[in-house]
Amino acid sequence: MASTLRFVNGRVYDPANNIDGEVRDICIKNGKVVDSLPDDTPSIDASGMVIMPGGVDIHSHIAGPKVNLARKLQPEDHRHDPHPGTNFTRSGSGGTVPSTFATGYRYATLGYTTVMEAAVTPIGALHTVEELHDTPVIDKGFYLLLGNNIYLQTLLKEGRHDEFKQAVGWWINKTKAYTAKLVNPGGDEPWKGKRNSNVTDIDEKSDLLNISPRDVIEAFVKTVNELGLPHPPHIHCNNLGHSGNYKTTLETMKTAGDLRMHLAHIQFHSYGGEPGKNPDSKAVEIAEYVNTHPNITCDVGQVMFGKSTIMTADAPLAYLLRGFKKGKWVNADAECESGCGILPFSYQEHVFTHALQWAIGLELFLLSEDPWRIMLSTDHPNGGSFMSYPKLIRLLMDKEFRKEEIGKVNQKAIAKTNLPSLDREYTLNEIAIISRAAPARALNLKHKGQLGPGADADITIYDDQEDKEMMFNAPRYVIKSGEMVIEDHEFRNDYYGKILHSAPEFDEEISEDIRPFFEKYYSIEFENYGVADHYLHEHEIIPRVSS
Amino acid sequence: MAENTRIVKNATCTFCGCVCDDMELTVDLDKKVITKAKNACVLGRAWFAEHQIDDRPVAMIDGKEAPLEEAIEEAAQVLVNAKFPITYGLSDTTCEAQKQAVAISDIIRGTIDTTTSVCHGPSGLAFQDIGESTSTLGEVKNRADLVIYWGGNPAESHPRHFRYSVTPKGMFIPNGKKDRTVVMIDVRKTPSAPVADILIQVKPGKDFELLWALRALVKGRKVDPQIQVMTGVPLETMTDLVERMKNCRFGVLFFGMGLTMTRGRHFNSGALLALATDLNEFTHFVAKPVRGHGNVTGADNVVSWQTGYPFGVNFSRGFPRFNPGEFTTVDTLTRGDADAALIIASDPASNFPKAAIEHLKKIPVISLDTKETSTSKLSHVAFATSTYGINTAGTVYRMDDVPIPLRPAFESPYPGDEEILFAIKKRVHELILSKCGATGATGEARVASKLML
Amino acid sequence: MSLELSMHTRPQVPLEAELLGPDKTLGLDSKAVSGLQIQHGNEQVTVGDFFKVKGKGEGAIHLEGDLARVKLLGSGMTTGKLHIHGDVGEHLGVGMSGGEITVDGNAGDWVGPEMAGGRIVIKGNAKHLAGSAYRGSAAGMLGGEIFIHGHAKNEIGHGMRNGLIVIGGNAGDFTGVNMLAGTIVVLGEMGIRSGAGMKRGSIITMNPAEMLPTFSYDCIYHPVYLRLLFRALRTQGFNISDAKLTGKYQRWSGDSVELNKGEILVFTP
Amino acid sequence: MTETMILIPGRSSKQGTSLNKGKLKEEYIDVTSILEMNMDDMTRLKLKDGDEVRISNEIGSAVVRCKGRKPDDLPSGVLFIAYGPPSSELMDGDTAGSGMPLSKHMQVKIEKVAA
Repeated sequence: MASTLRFVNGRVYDPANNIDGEVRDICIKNGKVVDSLPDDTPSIDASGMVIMPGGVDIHSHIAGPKVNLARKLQPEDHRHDPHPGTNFTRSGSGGTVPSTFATGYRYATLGYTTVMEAAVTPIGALHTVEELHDTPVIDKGFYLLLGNNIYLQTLLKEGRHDEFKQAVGWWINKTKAYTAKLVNPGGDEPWKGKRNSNVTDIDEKSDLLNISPRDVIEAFVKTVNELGLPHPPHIHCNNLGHSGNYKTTLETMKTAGDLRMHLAHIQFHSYGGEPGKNPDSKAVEIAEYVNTHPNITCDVGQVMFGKSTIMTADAPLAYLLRGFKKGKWVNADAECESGCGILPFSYQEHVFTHALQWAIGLELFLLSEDPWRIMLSTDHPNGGSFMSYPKLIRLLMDKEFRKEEIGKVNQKAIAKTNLPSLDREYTLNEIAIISRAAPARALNLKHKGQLGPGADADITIYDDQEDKEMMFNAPRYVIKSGEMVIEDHEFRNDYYGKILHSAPEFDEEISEDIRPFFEKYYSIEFENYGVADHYLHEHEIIPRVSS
Repeated sequence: MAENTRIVKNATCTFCGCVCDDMELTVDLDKKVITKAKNACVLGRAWFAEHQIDDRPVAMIDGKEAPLEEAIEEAAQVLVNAKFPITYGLSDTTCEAQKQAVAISDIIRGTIDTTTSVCHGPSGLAFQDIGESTSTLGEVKNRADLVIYWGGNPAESHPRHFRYSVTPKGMFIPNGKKDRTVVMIDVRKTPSAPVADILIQVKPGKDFELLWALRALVKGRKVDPQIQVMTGVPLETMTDLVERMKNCRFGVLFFGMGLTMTRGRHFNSGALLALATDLNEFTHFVAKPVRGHGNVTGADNVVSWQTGYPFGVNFSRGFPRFNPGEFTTVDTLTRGDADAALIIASDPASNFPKAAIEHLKKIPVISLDTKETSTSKLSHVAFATSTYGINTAGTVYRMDDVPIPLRPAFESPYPGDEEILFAIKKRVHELILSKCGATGATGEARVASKLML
Repeated sequence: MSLELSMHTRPQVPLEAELLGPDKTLGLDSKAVSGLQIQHGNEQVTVGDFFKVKGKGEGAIHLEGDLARVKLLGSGMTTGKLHIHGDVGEHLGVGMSGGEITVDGNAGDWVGPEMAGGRIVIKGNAKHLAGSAYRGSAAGMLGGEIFIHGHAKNEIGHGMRNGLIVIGGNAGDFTGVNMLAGTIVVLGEMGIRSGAGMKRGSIITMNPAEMLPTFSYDCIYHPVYLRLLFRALRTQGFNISDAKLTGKYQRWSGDSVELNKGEILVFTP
Repeated sequence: MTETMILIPGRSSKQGTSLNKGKLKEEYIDVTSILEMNMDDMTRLKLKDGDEVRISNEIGSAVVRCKGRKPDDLPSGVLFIAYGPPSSELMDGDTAGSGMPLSKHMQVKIEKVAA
């Protein structure tokens, strides 16, 4: 194991430290970036190369019950994309939902070293942790689905706001989660209990609990900020995918006031038009709001053409999509906590809606003024596989290429957008922001997404190439926690990263309030619920942040 | 009460797929025996009472006692030298042990399959065709007002299954069983029948036809009254059932091996999954296979997340390939493809088709089991292991994919499956590396530390 | 001169030989063919380890010996002729798009799965899943012809999208299950549940068949195209009497749980 | 007298409990060799509880003891046995590309074994 490494003559992009393409040395010792190393330390020449912090994916679906169902569902998707093992790395299979080993190794081959799983039911947290352990190279964490939690909603209905806060703290601790995730808040109950219906308005009160999605969102924004979780509530708004949903998205953002809020895959929430009819683009309106509200961060959820897998806690949405082709479909209800829908999907250039979605994603990237608050994601594998990130980066960096690609898709859809008029090209520095520095900052991962002294030595080194897709597809070196995992494009080492989680303070008494509810309505024992400490192995608690 | 007694609360019974985790075990630590298992069913009580410490050698080679290290070396040599080694079993062990078994198969480029293939494997294939509308058992408890069992006999195979589905009071089922309609569909009147409000007896082997007719009725298509001659079920009974299914608030279809093991196999399961899917046009409807042995669901999950496929996975080419009928154990044995076998916590020699058992007798078999079995008796290398959930900690998955941690009751002098499989894995990896001439720090240094997985 | 391979060593475990096809050996001499890598269980071996190779790759290849353990022959074949003088193992001609494979003996499971064109002729029996989709895929055979002169077993043409499958003997259960289109002819008897889940396409049989409750009887008639089809099949060596050539057929349509645009034609003497 | 019937091997709780003692123990072997049969069928075949019968098909055969069940519980022509060595003897190894042998619903011939 190399405990020291030095790269010389590389061009460094480290936006968090205001380093924009300077040629400088990067020194690594015991897993961290250091100022300097003794002169006799051997060096690796990185001339003609670009050095960036390891990539950080703020929103991806890589582990847990729904991911595994999606894996099992699609042997046909794995079959044509095997992932062979080596003498020291495990084999696996690819496709849109790769096996755990393939997921870790493939993220690494793109230079990513930290990935957050974006939606986990509390009852499935243990399963998720088990899978994350088998996901090599990357550090990882997960967001906990709490937005349709019946116990928490009951507290809201009863106006017990302090208990609500303690209970959120309890759940995050109990499951070793990173932050709270809301998916279509209020939508589960009509789905499960009212013949597969859904909530359609942010102010629609539920029959059962007499609270609206807005009540839920407001409570979480406040509570998560008070608890000081490192990442604000991560929100998948109501009405995902529906025409006219941009109004819901704007209302959701307004609910935050000036508190922190992260909107997931905002592309899917930026549609104009009448419900039930063809959508048009409201990227301008959404980008405008984000631009002027520094408390809001978001990731795009770009759609990329080709095979994808829809997997979401938004069960009514998955069922709606299933209606188009009537192909295989999974629904999986988790008791008292969440719904879930899964189906294979494919985005096609000639289809109006798909082309529009693709264009809106690009518009959002290009219209956003602050790259620190709009992050690169495809909502893997919903909008497309994370393996398409290099192509997406080229679309952002290369307007000629973008123009060619725009020419290949449904022109009626393009006509509904401003995309052809947007000439902006992302710089390497901006790419370094949206794919590493910004997500690390939004996650309050102070040692990641940057290369200053003391930072985690998670580093990616690319050959500088004209074709940015080629460049980002195959880093020459990937270093994880100071270990050379990829050298000269080949795996040299296996490595298993750690689990990143929060441990907010809360009043233990709350568990005695939760217990009777649990014993009445859950099907496992209270003591056997959650993720016990010994399941964590390598892990790191991300400290509380003050709001 | 014996002097040295321990009470283990919230312990988990790993006998059947219900994986009930509300056991209260009374353990006599001197005698190393569980004297009482509160809350356990008849199967669970036997499971806890009978798993005492046997007096058997920890390892045997060709029927003779052997030191553990020697047996591990022999097992590793057999596996590394085989060209088509198969790994099978894994339902009665922890996920931790299952991970080791998949790793071994990956390293030796063998084939891994679990008891799923002869249990709900066909439902797994059906899942890959149709998908599945499903839920955790708690949601059934809280919401299901129509509960249908098809081709299964839970009263005998999963005696406490009804505590999730029939008897409990739930959030929207305040009066328990009174608020539910229970339907039992089977070829015979089983001991489960008394629980049912409606009993439908279908002619043996005609489940698919009945399911298909129900699907047609749900979709509003006409069905010839002659259907009664074919299935033994009158058309009026079917239309009545269809109306109940469409009009319930939350319906559930549980199904057993009366579908998967009979003519039609995966298409029977598929027809049922499709029926549940169809019903979602009208109301919320879910389906769930009533899975068998303790942690067979864990095996499905572990093999899926590590390879992408749930069972019947082959690594000959250095990556996973899936093909039931080709890489499943009954087939690799019946065809005579396998040239060595690693059998973990299962006993194919006592319940496989005769032709498969005959081949098993011809090849070197390595077995891990808590008891002496027909398989351990014909093994070249036989390891005696401790019992999961009773002696060994770890994780198991309930039939609805909910993971549950184990709380062992007392220590066993025998090692757990995970421990032995880990030792075999470590050794096969060393042997493979030396076989292909790989040297250098990277590979070998990692063997010990990071191939822990 | 064609390429001739005769097996000199019986494989102990399955041999996977997807490189053995007339197109992939085109232009190779016997030495080069002997050196091609194939998979014996988990080991890479060469063709020469198991076969004596004579001749040159000029578009035709003959294989001899007990090939029941040899899988994936003629994979992805695009052109030429592959003749197997004996039995053959699983996955024969997987995904082939052209050329012709002939097997004098019996074949294993998965004959011509997901094939798109060309022809496979089995003179003996085949097993399960001829012309089918692999698990999880919706579409099986996309085109081409599979002629099995003996019997075949379950799931013939599972998910078939186009093409022709003819079984001279009996078929197992679920013939044409989930088929999207295409034609399956069974000259012997069919098992049960034929056409389950079919959307379009035709299944033609010469013997009475048990129909699923989701198939409905339409009429009895003589479909003209059958005469053309059967004449062509006679030239392929299938024994079809004049009565069947010119006779009447019951038409059943289904599957009503799907599109209901498929048909099962049953010869009515 | 020989008849063709349908054999349905399955699980029983007695088999489940005895399995914990060990599959090589007498109790398990005993439980897995009792054939349940429709009483009317038994009368017709001149069988009484405990009589030995041979069940066989093209795969193999096994000798088991029969036990009557009420016609309501077990239809005529259907036999039930708990999984075990006798059912293995009759099981075909062909899985039809599924991995699953036909383990229930086997056509078998049944005949009384002369005492």
